[in-house]
Amino acid sequence: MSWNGFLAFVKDPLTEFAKGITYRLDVWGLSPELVNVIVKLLGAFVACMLSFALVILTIWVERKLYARVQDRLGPNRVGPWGIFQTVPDMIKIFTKEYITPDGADKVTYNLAPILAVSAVMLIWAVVPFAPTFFGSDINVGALYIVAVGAIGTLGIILAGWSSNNKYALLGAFRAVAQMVSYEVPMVLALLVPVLLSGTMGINSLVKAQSVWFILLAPLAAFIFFISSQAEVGRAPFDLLEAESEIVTGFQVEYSGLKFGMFFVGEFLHAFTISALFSALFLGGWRGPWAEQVPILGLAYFVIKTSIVYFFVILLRIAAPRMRIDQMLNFNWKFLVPLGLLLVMVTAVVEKLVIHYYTLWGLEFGSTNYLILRAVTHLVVNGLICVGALWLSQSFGKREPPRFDASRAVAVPPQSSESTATD
Amino acid sequence: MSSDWLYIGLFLLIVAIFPGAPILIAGWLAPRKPNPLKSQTYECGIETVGDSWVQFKAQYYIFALTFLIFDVEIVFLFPWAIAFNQLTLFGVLSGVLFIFVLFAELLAAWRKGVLEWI
Amino acid sequence: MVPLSWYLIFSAALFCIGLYGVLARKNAIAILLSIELMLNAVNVNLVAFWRYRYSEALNGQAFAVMVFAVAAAEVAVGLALIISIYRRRNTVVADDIDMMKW
Amino acid sequence: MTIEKIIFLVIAAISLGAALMVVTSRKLIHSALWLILTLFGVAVVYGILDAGFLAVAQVVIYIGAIAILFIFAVMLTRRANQDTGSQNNQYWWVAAPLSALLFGGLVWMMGSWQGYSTELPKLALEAKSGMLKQLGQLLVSPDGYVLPFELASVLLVAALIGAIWVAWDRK
Repeated sequence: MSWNGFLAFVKDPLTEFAKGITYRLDVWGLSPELVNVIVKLLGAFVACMLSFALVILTIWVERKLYARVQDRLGPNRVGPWGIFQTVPDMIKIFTKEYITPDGADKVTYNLAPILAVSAVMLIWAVVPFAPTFFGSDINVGALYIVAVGAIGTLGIILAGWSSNNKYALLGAFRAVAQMVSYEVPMVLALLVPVLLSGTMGINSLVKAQSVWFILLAPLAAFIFFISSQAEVGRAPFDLLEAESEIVTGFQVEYSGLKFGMFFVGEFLHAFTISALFSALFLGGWRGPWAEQVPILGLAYFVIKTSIVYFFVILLRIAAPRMRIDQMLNFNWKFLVPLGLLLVMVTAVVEKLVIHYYTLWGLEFGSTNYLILRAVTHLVVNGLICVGALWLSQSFGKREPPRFDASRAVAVPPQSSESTATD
Repeated sequence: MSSDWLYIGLFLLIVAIFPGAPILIAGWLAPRKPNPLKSQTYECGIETVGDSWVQFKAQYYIFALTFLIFDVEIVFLFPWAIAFNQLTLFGVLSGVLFIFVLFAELLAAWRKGVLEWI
Repeated sequence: MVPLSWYLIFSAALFCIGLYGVLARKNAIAILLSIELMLNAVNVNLVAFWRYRYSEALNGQAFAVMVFAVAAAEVAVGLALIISIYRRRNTVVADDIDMMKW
Repeated sequence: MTIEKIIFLVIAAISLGAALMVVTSRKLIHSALWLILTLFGVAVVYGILDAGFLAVAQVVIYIGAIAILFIFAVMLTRRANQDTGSQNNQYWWVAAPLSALLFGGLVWMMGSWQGYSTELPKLALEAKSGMLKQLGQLLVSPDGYVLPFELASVLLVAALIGAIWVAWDRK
């Protein structure tokens, strides 16, 4: 291998690897169409493998961090710092018996854990890891993420419904109330970067961030972060599993690896959401010399994602579970109006910015223009933020409704038809 | 059909296999000793009272309904947002009007007391 | 390349299955499900015609988007009606709801 | 037989089969689940027809919202759906030949139509998100669909308020 070839390989190993495979297959005499399919299949396989391997790591990271915050040691027996702890855990869960409850709807019951994991893995098809290494830059990427999230919600509802268990069903109902509600602000928050960049492909969105979108739209980033946590369904938004209230909700009748799959889905989702956040708002693989040396872009992306993931874990450790009415109020009375207002204001401001700044002689897309635009958006966002906080405070001062009569929380069904539980 | 969508299609296939295969393997590895007590509905050791289908409040349904309407409207906004830089001021304002109607809708539901959790 | 006629036959079949469901099912929710099938069949037709005959303008897609809105509104109101009727009369069978008043 | 044709045939067979299950299955919740499969098949058909936005919107709106609402309604009215007997009314034997007849008539009409182009037209506006941009402009331009666009918004508001009015019981 020549020096230049070696350099190219170090700069961008995956593209070179793909080139090599394409060349080999061409030599074997396969048709280019088939070669394309095979290379793409391999790429998809690698991405899925990567995501599964990552789960093993993130479980360890999370347990260790959890332990350190609570002043414990955490896993420390298997391997250095207990890093291989997940492997024996995996072996254990692989050899656990499956118990299918009576009266479960068999097909749906078995389909639900698969749906819950694959919905998360599907997001990996559009995550851009490096300038040259991204799955597919379909021109509806942002909406694709929402669609995939909807399939995940469906998996959870099916799990709760098919188990034939009261707690599971309660979990499913809560899942609808929570995941479905928080999808609205999430889509609204996604709308802002799309509006600012004029594209929906995730890789194109990264390319458009000559100024990180977290500077242009900090409120959208905030809404996206919060609502994506609710979509994942972890503390403080773990109402749908709430061990102490409805004994893990929709997963209660699952055992063995089927139960494990829900866990894998949750951990993977938390990490995937961090990756998405860093791609959408923190500039993804962007950084010095990322375009020339793609492997650097991958490094930037991983670093940014890890930082976001760290905050996700901290949030999970530190925040207590919300009450269901607080959770719904926060969504429908704070996040959704804020999101709607944000989209409206951003649209008007952006149009005015384009119109006036170019009128004043600033060239569209020049450095000065970008800086002024960012400052304008930042100021407007700050004003909205202050206004929203002021409004919510003056509303919050009002006396909350009190319930004098004690209400029945759980009534057996035969005693009264109309009394609802939960 | 562009090759981007081909990749998504292939991903769909693989993604179904990835969690499915371990579940099947585990089913083959794991012991299987079913007995009637084991497969009872799990309610912390207490016997199940009545049907598992207790009646639920319609409030959940109202939230799902509100979500449906909002979801549909926001999906309409995505083409508008993508074409934003090419739009005339009229186009931008009609999009803003669209969002404003949504906002009014939210306020109406709020006033009606639908968003209150009782 | 898939011929246009295949799409048309597919959509016709979908529409007829939906029609059968609307006419034959006795559960009101099942009837709504079948109406969804019919709306989808219409959408397939719109998009197929757009792609094969008028691909230079996007009117077909715009129409399909409008059909989405109508479908959503129909489902929202229809299901709300069914749930309300179920609450008062404890039935979801379409044939039992023929009084026009109560 | 190209790859595209095979994909289309498989998808069409799956969605039509699922559609048949929607109208014939005894348990209502299974009907709703089969409907999801049908809708997904239709989304793939949109994908084959180069309407990526519609494919994804189909999944978001139909599977993510409408199907969930259906499953929900089935759960809420479950007590009335407990009989697992025949789910057909007494006129189903009229409905079956009627829809078969309609299908036959439609196919016959298609056979007599001459407008099939022999070639799939190349998409002039395919270039990445160019198509979506055009769609967005079309939806809000005064000589396009701005009136239906705003009307759709008002229609949905009316639907929401009406539905809430109907389903909300004041205690």
